[in-house]
Amino acid sequence: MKRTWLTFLAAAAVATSLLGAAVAQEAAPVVEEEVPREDVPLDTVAPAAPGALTARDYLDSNDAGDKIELDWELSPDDGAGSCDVAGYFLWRSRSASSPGEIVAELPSGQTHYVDRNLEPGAEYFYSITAFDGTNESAAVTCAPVAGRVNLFQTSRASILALMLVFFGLVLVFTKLAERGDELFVRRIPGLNAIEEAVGRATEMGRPVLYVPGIGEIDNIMTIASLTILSHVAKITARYETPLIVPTARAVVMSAAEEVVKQAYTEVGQPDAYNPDNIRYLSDAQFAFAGAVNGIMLREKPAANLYMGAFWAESLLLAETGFEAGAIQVAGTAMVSQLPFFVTACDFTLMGEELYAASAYLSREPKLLGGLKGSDWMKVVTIALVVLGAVLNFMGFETFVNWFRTQ
Amino acid sequence: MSEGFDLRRIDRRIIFVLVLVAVVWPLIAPLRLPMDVSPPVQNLYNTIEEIPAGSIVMLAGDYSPDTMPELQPMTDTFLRHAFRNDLRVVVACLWPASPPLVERALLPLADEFGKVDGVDYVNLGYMAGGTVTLLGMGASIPNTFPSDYSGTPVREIPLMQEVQNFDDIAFVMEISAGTPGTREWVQQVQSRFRVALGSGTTAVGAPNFYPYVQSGQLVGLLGGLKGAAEYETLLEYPGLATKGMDAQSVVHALIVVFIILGNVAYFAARRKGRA
Amino acid sequence: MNWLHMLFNGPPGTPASVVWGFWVAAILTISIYSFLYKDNPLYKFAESLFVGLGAAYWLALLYHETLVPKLLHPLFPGGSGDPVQWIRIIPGVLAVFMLLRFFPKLSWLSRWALGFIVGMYSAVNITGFAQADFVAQIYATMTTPLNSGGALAIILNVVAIVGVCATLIYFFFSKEHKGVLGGFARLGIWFLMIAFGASFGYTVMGRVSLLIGRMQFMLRDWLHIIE
Amino acid sequence: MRREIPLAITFLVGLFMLVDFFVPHHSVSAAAEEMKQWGTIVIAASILLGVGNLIRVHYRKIRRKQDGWGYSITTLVAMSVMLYFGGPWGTIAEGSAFNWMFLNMQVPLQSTMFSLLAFFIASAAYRAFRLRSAEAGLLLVAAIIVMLGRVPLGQLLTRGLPEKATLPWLTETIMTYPNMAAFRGILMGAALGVMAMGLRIILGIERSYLGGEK
Repeated sequence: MKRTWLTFLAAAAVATSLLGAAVAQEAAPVVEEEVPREDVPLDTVAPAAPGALTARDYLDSNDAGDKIELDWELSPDDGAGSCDVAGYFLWRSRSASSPGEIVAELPSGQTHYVDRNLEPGAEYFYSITAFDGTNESAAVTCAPVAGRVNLFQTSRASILALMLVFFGLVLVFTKLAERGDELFVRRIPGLNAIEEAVGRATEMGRPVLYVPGIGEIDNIMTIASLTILSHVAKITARYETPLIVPTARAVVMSAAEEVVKQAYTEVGQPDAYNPDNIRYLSDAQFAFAGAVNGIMLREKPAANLYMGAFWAESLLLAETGFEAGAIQVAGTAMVSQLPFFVTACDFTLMGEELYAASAYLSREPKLLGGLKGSDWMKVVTIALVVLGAVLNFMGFETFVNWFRTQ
Repeated sequence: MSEGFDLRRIDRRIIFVLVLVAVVWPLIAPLRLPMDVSPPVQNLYNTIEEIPAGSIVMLAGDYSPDTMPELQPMTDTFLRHAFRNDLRVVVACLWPASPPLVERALLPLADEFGKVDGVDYVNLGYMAGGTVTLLGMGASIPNTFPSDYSGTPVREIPLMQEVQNFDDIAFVMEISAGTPGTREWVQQVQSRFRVALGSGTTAVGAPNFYPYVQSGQLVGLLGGLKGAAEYETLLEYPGLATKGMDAQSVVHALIVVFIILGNVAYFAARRKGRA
Repeated sequence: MNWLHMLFNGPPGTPASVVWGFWVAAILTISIYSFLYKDNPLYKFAESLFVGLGAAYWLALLYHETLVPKLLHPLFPGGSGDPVQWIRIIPGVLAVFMLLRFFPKLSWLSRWALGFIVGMYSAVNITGFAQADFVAQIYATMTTPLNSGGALAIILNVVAIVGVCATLIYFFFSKEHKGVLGGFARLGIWFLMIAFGASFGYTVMGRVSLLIGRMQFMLRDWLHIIE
Repeated sequence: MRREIPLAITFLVGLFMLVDFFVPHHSVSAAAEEMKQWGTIVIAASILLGVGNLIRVHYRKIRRKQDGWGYSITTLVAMSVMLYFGGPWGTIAEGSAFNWMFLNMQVPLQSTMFSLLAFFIASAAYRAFRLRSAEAGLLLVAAIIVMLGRVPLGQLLTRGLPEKATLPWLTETIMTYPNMAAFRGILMGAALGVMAMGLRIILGIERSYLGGEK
């Protein structure tokens, strides 16, 4: 099943690159028509017509073919001659026989315009006139032109290629993990810190406090946190140390109940499970923080573990825990809260370490696959960055420019 | 823990009172400290200065009342800048609380500069959907926002006749307090539709966006109240942000002192405990 | 006397509703600050008020700004002369499905709507992150200028490139952090710490600014003590 | 079938949106545009769902007379009053009663709530932010430089020094180089995480969002 997918993705990669290369040829500019210049003397008459008009497909092989780029030469009376050009009218038509409608009024001195939102691939006839406020010059026309309809955004080829490489890595590693291969993930130091903290709480005969953040149940940090909670619950169950889990979301509370109950059952201590210790406190951020702080002061846990999605309440929790003298271990991918955890806790799992810890503990194939895939993609990234920087320094820009997406 | 008088045991309410004094005192008796301008703010200002008069720019309001003190001065100053340079402004919001907040800045400034609703500016209001809304705007702004904040259909608004999608927008100023915000605008609009994008964010978000500044994905960045104050300085129109800078300075100094004192007390106590 | 008059009537020409508004806002502000002394019923009252107002506000905005122009008007244009956009029946049905979550027997239908949104968001996120946060960052790092701008600028730019790589190595989990790899990981953590320090400083700045904003309101709009 | 159809919808919509990113052809973009408009509608419904849930939670709390049920009454009454002014029959424009409630009640409540953090951060600065390791030390030093360098005070403190020794210059340098580099690393790592998650969702490997029951 997965192999079919990989083949499909690889084939898609090859096909799209070929297609992209084929479509990416630039449209040739349309040859302009010479229009005889009429020298017109004074202000009762129209200004001289502008010079040659060129129309071509907008030089971007990535658009839908709905843009035409137009260039013209200034009328001899624009900024010189009788100096009376107020601007230009650009006309557009679907047939050669009529001038069609004015699509733009352009100020004097301008020689360039991109006409947009056209029907992709349709043929258009353009003409331009100069006007002085009352009189309009003769029209200058050019050959019909059509936008080129593109099938692939060539500037996004590098994105597609790197995406497919990465997806391939993720799927291969997921497959390997499903097959039961040993995929090495280094042990995250934070896990040792968690175990030490729980150990110390046991020695002191005081409870362990585990806060799974205030994220909803669909937040991936909350999900990672529940995996770690299961690990912690197994240790506390073995040591028969009370485990208090305050939650800010009703759904997270029921999930935490399940997780802890199952962990206690797995290590053969189902009777030690105390449902009263899994608590729903409040949905409101500060009310929740206040209530957790209350638990810290009253029940004096010796180890405080904060794992999951935290916002501004991180500070309140870590401060009170520090004051109470508990060992504190935190883990979150909320970057703006990490500084507070780092300075107020004994150990902090930062960013991806939280997910890595949960993959390490659960050995779930989809998590491991993602983790290993990301890992090797990082190696690819570093190699590309170093190579690109060196080549760029030496002046070889072709390679680097392939990664330019706009 | 040691017995007797302990520096670490002071009631936090004493700290609260000190903070309050540090904020209120410079507000009542301003110190008028000097103001420098950082490069990301200067770049933003220069970019807007170079936009030809008459162009259409967009103000994306993605914030709510909680971050108003930081972001409202940015909204104010950007609108003043745009109106001063005769730019026409389209306002679009992904956060429900933004339209009335932007409106509060928009209406007095429009009066001051004699700008007409629907001709020189339009407030398209709020649209649910976040990132998906941004993509919808990339295809068609009028289809994504079929009516403005007050319910007028876009086809009856003269300014909107010139706006189809981001090709018609010379510059987007994103005032951002979180998600959806600057990151989503960079990902879905700047990257995909190549619009010049500037961002005014809360201080909490600002450090995250420096990679976008270095890469040029953002032409400039206003970070927090200081960023707003610098922008006000460049526009020579000091407002609430500039007036808040003295208090900001004093409180920062106070917090630095707290960190140092706290650590000194901590290590002194630890040394005593070890001996 | 003059000040007292201002306090209850505002500066000359201020409508009464505005002055009353300031008073309500000031009282609510003080209620929230009472939490600093300790948690109390006044704070809890203000907090529950906030939750209710927030929900009502969101509902009203969703209705007026999204559902009317995007769904109700296209389907029931009434006398406006616009044609009926029959195709909007599809999202209309999905929206109804979404709300069926409230009815246990039919809640499985809400998964159709959920599947639609989740699929759309996932794809949009994949391409958005891949382009702006991945490939564009690779490109920007590669093109960091290394041969212009003077010695200091070049050194700092090299530092930046090394920093990006070291941070990526710190978050590499497939090998033990030993030897050269360990050295780079160590370097990575220094970069992370400096960045978190910057983030710390900025966060402090942001929180303080919010307090300044409230105090500006209290002292200026309500009490008329400052300009 | 109750799971297969949603998974199929996710797969098809996701794939189509991916194609839309790479293929500029108008036949794709026209359909994709309408689908994005549908997206905003369905998302609006999902927010409606969230607000509905909130009402249900408070209603239950009141019915069961749980702790603090009086506050739930406040919540529901406040909501009803505001909806009375701003519902389908009301108006939300500048100058309306709805707008007055927003500006004078919701705005001060929300902004004051978060300004409490200034006090908490000061207290934590004194009581909990410790140089517990070399890393935490580096963090705090960088924090102090940025805190001083980002306000006018920093400029005053190092006035007269050469430009490259002033706090504002040092701050901007920290922000632009080491800070930028670390955040770029985090950004790329996070991007990979999001992409892997998106792939799993579109392929139906990750289906926890559909909920547990069959």
